[in-house]
Amino acid sequence: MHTPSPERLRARHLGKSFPGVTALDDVAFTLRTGEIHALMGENGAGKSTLIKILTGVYRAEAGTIELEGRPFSPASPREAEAAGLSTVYQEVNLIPTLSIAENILLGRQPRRMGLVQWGAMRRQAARALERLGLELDVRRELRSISIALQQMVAIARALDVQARVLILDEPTSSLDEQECQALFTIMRRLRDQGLAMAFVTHFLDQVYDVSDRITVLRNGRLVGEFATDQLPRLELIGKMLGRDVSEFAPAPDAPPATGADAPPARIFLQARDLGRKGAVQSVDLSVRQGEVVGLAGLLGSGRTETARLLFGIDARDHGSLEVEGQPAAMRSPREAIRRGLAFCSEDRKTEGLAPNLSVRENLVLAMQAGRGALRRLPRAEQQQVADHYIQALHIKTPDAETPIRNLSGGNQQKVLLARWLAMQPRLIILDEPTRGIDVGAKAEIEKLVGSLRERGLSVLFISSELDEVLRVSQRVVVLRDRRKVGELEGELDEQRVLNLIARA
Amino acid sequence: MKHTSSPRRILAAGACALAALLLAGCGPSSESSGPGGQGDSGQGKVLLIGFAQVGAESAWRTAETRSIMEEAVKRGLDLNFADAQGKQENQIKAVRLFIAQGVDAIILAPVVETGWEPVLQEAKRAGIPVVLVDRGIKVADESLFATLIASDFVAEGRMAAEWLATKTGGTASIVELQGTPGAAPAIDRKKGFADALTSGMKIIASQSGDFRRTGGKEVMEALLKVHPNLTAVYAHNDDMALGAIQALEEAGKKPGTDVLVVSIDGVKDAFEAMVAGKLNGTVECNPLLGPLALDAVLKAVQGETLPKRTIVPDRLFTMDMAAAELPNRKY
Amino acid sequence: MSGSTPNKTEPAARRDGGASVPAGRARDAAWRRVLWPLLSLGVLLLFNLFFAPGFFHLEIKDGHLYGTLVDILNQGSKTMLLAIGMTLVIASGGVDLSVGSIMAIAGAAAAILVTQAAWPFLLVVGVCLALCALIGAGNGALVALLGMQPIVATLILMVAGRGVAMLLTDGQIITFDRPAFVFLGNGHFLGVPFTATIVATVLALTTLLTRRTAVGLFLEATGDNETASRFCGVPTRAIKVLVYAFSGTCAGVAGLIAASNIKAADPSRVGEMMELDAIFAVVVGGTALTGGRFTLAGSVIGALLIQTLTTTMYNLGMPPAIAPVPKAVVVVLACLLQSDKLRSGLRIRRTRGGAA
Amino acid sequence: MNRWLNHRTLPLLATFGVLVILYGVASMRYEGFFTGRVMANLFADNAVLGICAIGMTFVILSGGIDLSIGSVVAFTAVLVASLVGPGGWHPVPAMGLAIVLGGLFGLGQGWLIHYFALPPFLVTLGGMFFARGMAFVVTKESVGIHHSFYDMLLSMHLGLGGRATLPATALIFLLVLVVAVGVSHFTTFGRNVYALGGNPESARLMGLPVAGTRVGVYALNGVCSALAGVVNTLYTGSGNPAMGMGLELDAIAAVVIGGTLLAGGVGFVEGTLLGVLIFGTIHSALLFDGRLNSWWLRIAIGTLLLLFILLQKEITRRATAQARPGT
Repeated sequence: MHTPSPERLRARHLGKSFPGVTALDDVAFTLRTGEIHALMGENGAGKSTLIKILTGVYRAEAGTIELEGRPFSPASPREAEAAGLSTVYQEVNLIPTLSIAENILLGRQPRRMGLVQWGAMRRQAARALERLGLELDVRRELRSISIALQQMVAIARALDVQARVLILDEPTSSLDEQECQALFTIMRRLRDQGLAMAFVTHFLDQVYDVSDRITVLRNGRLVGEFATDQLPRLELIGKMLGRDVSEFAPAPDAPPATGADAPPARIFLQARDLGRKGAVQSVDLSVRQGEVVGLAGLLGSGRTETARLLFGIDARDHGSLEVEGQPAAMRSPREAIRRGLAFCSEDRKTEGLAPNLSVRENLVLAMQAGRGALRRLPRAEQQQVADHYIQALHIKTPDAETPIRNLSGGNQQKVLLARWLAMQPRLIILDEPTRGIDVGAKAEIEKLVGSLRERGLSVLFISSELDEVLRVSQRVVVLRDRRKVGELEGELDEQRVLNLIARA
Repeated sequence: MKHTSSPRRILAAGACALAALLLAGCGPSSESSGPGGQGDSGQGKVLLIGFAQVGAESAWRTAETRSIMEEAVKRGLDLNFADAQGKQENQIKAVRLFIAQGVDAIILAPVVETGWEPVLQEAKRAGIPVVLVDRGIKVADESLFATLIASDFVAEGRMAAEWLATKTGGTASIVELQGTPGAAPAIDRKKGFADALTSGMKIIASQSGDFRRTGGKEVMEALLKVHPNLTAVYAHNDDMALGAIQALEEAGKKPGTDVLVVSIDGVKDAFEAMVAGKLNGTVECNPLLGPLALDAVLKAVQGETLPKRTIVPDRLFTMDMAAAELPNRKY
Repeated sequence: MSGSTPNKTEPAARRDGGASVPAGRARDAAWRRVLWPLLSLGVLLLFNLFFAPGFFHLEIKDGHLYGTLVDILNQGSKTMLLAIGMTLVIASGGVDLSVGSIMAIAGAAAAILVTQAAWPFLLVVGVCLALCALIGAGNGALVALLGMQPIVATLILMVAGRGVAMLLTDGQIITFDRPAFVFLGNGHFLGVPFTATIVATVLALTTLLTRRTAVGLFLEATGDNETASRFCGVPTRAIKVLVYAFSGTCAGVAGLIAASNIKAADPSRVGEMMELDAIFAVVVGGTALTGGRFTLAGSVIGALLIQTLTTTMYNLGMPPAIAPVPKAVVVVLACLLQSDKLRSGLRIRRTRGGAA
Repeated sequence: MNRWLNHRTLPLLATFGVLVILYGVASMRYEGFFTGRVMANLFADNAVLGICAIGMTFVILSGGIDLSIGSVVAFTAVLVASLVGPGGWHPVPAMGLAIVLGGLFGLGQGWLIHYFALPPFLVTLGGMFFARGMAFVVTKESVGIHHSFYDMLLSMHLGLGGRATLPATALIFLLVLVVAVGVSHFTTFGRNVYALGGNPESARLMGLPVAGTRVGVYALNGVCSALAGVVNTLYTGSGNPAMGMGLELDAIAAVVIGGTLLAGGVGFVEGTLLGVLIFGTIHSALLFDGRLNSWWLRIAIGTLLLLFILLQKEITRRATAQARPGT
């Protein structure tokens, strides 16, 4: 990027505050023609607010925006889109009950004499997906495909408009490596065609992989704008966290705490030939006391489905399950909880949060359910538990009575973790515990897993990020096509796992 | 929610089996009494009569239904009963279905006075005579129905007012308890009453008690606070009057003496209240139309021409007549 | 509105305030939910103060209070009871249309038992309420176990239940004069109608049962996110069956009162359209139809609002046919009052969302 | 996944199956039930309910609810009747005015719901009271209509052979149905309704005209209700301010039986037709039987509704279980 290309989007002196919080203060942001521009910052840095102003969800209280030299202040996402600015959001913001084709073309369906042409629409949608290298039956309902695919559909939708500016708000948070690369290929192609893209992500690798420039925000203020190739990784992290680089060293890959020579702990949970029609074919799995077992595999390999069987959400068709040597029917989550299991779902929104209830209530819910309806946890004790975990897990919330929907994703995740930790479970199943949360919170959660293990807790760790699985686990069970294909212990490295996954 | 447990499945399966059974069980117990087909016109053919009733909203209505049904059984007729739950739409639907079913005659107790021409024309085209009971209808073409057997609601209201005028000597502060807004008896009874009032008689408040006892009581309770000086209560039916009597008593008044109470219908409970000295009078509106109605039906089926209207004479019963009449009350 | 000063909230600093601050906030929030219905009621009472002379007049008659306000309390008791039961059902994310029919069944069953069996009255009450609870639990089973949509599941009983009640009485109005039964709806206790005592007792018991046990938390969690609650081990199905059974019981009590009021069971007409009044009371009272958070006090205030409105119209001599119009106006005004609340709620949500 | 048999159309097919079973059993029980005439009657007699239910389908699909329809039907019916009868208007402008007013009424409700973020249940409950009151303001008693134009419309029949004929009311119902199916599948408005009901927040972020769609749905429902009111004047030749009480609950039931989820976003107008027909068939079968008194009739309607809804669920469940391995 020697000669800066012309500016396509230019925001100056943006300010926005909400009762009690200044979300943006004198922030500038520039997007140039044909670039991928990473927008970086910790949670609460103001990225979301900035994006929502650009896309017309909020209105700025101060400052100006120009799109291709003309003043631009969209009153709604519709106006923004009409002016040439499209957005892909972190949480898939599509209509789960409609078909893929409609989701791509809703609002601009091909029409003849005012009537929607379904055939033409399906073809156009299929073409839009083809551009992303995807082949899907576009008639399928959106909710019947994985979240990753849904995200691709969202991208296809955003690209289908003749967009001048594309904003990608954490589009990769639920994509696996292969899918990410497919997306990046597309992004590069679009860049070469002159599209201006703003890219928000928590993955540093991806920033360095694909972006040309970086804008860093912190606490609602602009830290600076940098060329990617001139900003070393550590420096970037330092700028995001507002710390000196020297005090922040990369986390060493902690070796497994229990040496190979120590006597193996007792097996807590043992599953044999676990399966359910349409979900899991056959999985053997054991977790020892104080052991972190990783569950690796591509999306759709049956990781979450296995967890659901273990936790009694779905009933298994075949196979056996033993907890501490006792056969367990696992007919309901209640039974699982009674047997000392806990399950932190990957889908915070629909399976985790009670959004309108307070942090405290969300936190004590499982604990209270364990005690039963009649033995109510006294209010003071609830408060104590809530305060304890808010402090212990560094949950950022004004107080324990705030509705949990007002918290950021990372903090919501911590509350859900705390919900289960408060139960003092023997085994906790963490399904994608770090999805959609920032670097700092991610590291905290990884650290937490380690400390749980030291306290003798067993953990079943599920994540799409292989390096993360390898970092925290002592043993990794690899799934492919809804069955177990291998198990690795001791020397864990990425190549061995990938080999197992890839072995046809 | 793909989580299905077995008790749920068993329940569902059992329900399905029951569904088939119940629908099958709805049929006639003996095949012979089923609705006859069009073909057999033999001597022994049992006449099939369709009866489209308003609903079962009051004791009066139930008595009417029972009277007609019992009379049909007595005469060996087959009666298909349809309850419209107070809705004209349902009643028209029922009449049309009777026509489709090929009944020999239809008895109709219309919900309202208008809106019958299209469906009665169909009946006429199909050659099915229609006998109207308990209230008239407004049609341009009187040949659409065979006969009408009914009370005159306006006359009932007038009768109540006239009695009240003589009893009070022509001065009264009256609280009127109306029936359901829009219902024909409510409209007519209000009109007849208002027509026959003398200059000294004033309706100081008029509210709807919805033909219900609860309604009569609650409205009366409220009105007593605003108009503590009332001298008479006129209710469009007995149920509301009975409710109002309770409210009067609870307010420390003596219904029947402090406050005169007059109503319409003449149900058994009203007679009991009269015997107890709480209700001063009720205009009988006779629901036992069965014999009259089925007489008319049989004549109409045979093609006899009937008088267009048979007005069932209504009588006013007063307190002093109540004790003698009470044992005769069937409803 | 008050928190518009742009002070940046530092969680750590805030937490130093101690545990009492958040607890106070929770109470504040509960209070705020009740504020709007209370305000609507206040406005309506104020209107009556100026336009309806004698509305606030109270006197002692036969050793008990007598006046329009007492009537409102007495006549509104049925709606209040229904609203209490309905609140819990709505909090669970459902709705119960069958309450009117259950009232009819309760009244009919009680009248029959009282007139034809020589059972002690308390036993009659017990049997009737148990029956209503059972019927309600049936609703709950359809919703929770068979996964039927609540509106349909309860609509079925709404249609069939009235038939059952009429079947019991053979379509007749059954009158009775058992003193104990008559006292239920007409008696006085400590100078106020006994019905008010019943409502107060039910309200207190329900509040106690939901807030002193974990039932309230489970219920709000179930209504807010059923899946998440189930995953936490909350017995969501049992909770749902329970709230429908409870709503049935409340409707049963209301049905007994309705019968007692007129010393007769009128199965064909009692409780008609009252389900809508009850739902209205709950929603105006600040419990969202989408489920989750609930406030019992708000619902009771909402029910009083409806009754006050009805009585006001009687007093003003409003022609009955046109009476629905002012009712509509009040409904919409009450809505608009709530809307402000919603919007300020929205503003707060945006703030936090934006800061994230 | 099969084009015609997927988990979106399955409930529809199950509902159709239930209708067939129901009608079949009734035909076997009652002579004369399996005739074109009875079937044609189903359409003619349920035209008012059907048109209302179609409007309601859109409202429910959008995630809302409308309790005002019964009252709006009554209001428009008495308005037309009063204008044509005592007012001396020609029916066509009277009907036009009624439909415009119905639309405006719905528009007003939609506006309140959308711009003030009010719960639809409450706003339309207010609308229900208001329209009922206004109906009684127009006239306190039912008004007959006598006009040559009405006679002309009433004499219009589409013969289906035999004694089965479809009168004007049924024809209007079928026309509304066809238009509604078209609107729901082939217009952007229709698809936006689904999107709005599926996820309102996403619909907004996708740049769909959320305000227009939501207000439009209530306006459309207002028009449908007004049209149902007009059809009712045809059906009865009169207008009655007390008619249509509880019609909204029947309409909601028909929509839901037809497989539309009250949560919004899922369902079909075609399903609503099936729901209306199931509702109508149960009523007709019980009328044909004619042996039940008032209370047994209510019990039977409730029980049959329950059993056939359970049957529908069971069929859906089994079919889903069978279809799954194939996907």
